[in-house]
Amino acid sequence: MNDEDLARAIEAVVLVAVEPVSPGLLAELLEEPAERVEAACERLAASYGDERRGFVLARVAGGYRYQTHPDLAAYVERFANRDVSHRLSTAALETLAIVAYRQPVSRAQIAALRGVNADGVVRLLEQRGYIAAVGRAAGPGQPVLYGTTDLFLERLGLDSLSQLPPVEDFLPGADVAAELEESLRPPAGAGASGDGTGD
Amino acid sequence: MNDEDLARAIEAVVLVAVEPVSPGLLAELLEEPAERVEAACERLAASYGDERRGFVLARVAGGYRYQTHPDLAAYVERFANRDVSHRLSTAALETLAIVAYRQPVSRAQIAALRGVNADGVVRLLEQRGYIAAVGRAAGPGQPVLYGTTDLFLERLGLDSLSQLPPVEDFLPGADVAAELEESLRPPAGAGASGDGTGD
Amino acid sequence: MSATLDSSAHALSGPAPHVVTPVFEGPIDLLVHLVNCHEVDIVEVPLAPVVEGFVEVLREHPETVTLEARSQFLLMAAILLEIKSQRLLPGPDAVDDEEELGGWEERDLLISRLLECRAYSAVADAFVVLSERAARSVAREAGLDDGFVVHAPDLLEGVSPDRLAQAYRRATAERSLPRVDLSHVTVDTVTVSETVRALAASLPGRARVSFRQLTAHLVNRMEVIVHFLAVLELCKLGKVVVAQAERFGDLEIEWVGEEHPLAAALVGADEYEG
Repeated sequence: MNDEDLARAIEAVVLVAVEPVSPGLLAELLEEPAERVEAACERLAASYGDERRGFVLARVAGGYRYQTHPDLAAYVERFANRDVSHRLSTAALETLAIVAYRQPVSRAQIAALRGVNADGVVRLLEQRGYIAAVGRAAGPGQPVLYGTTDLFLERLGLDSLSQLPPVEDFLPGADVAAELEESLRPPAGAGASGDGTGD
Repeated sequence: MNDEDLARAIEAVVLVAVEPVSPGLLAELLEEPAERVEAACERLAASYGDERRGFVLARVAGGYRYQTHPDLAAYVERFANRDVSHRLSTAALETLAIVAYRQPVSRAQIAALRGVNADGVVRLLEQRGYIAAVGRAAGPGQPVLYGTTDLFLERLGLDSLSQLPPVEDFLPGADVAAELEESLRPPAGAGASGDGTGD
Repeated sequence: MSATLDSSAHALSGPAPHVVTPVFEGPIDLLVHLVNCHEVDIVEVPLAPVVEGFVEVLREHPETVTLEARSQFLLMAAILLEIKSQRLLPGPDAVDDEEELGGWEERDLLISRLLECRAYSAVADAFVVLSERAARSVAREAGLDDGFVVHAPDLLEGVSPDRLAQAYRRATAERSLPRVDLSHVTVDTVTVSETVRALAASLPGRARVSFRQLTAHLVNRMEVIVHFLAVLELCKLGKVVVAQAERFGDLEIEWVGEEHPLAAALVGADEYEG
């Protein structure tokens, strides 16, 4: 692999990584000596500095990762706080309630229950520390499962989840949305077509 | 803000975003006109291309986000060990196509078009987050109407629905239309063959 | 079907395909209009060049042709096909316009549906290609750097456990969907499956009824077509027998299914051949 290809591959892998990527892991992936990889990372980091990029390739906890340049912190903070409001929206509260009562629960399950995509709300609740990923579901896609956090309990003044007020859980399973929809329809044949031919 | 600062700020914000950042949001955060922001994004994207970066600034689902360069997929896949098992069935894909081009559309309309009950497939697509309920039709029964989601656009790598391939590219040719016409003619009309559908 | 069968649907929002045939040269919507007014004899118009012109214009002006216009194109091609096949059928020469329209609409629906289905099935393949290509480019998901605090006030302030329980009941009990303005979209207000169910509830125990009687109260054409398809479906399921004394004559419909309308109503209603 030539230097350019090596640098590109490092950029790609580090970009998608959530945790810092160690030179050792990069070396293994790219089948190159760790020293060469590390040198390439350092060159990349230096070039981002020279080019005055908005991001840096930082060496953190024994690995490399992309971070925002410190002098752009104000914008990043503004972005992170962009939807700060003083109260949870109805949608967010309902989503939190679903997570609280049905945990562990996936985003798709929340979306199915609420009838709308819940990703943004889930992320908001996660960023605020009220819910957290608690595992992954088995099966295709292995979706992340969410549960509530200690902070959530604390803010609600509860010692444990068992203190949540009981609710009648009349909607079992993952087919909730479909069932609900069905139940909201007029009974079959009861003039649903509005044709009034019968009777 | 000069061009360089604008580009740096965009780089920083898009780097920390977990979903595509619209030019509108960037404009708001950076207090610059959306047109200027968009132009800066396009310049950035082009420069990454010129510099043969391992990542791209992609325009997807109405916003910008960092993605790995497609030709580095092999390394990224090895690293991320991504699950490719969630491929959709032909039935699901065809249903997705119908929803994409006919949205908002009800399950009954999908079923009528596909000629088979579509409930299971619609539920699957909804659970995967590719389609979502977008409202209800007026009239009896008030069936739920479905549309595609941003996730659908993201998975197809499209910026907006207008980038869907034109459906006419997939229209059957004249021969098929003539064939259909032929096949739908009742046998009783055999006397009227030689009608000159061709030539 | 999203396009209505009203003449208003024939007005195109994009460039109309230009068709050249021995007896007619001009936009396809004009051709449909003229055929409908009997100004041009459809029998004299070869359909292959019409369809070719149709597809060609769509290919040449993909950027200016809206999705709506495309479905209208489909519809018009189907209409022409259907009118022609109707005209070619042996039958009484003097068929009044009303009945002729009634005759081709049902099959128009079928043909346009078939054309559409084939297109969507090909689109599905294209989706696979697109998504495979897109999957080669992986998005960053790392999110916010460590050290950035979201300076949010406590959003749970004032939220009691009881309020949370209420929110849960609300979220699970009434699934309120946002209403969208659909005035720009033609939506089947009555679906075939609903109509099948309604007919399965109302027809048993009733004497033979004519299609005309059955649909006399209906105001819009689409509803009549939906009823026709529902009758066809019940016929296919063996629940009704349909008799027609003469071509273009009224349909006589008789329930021959079991006398348990609910059981019939449970029959999947959308399984007629596509």
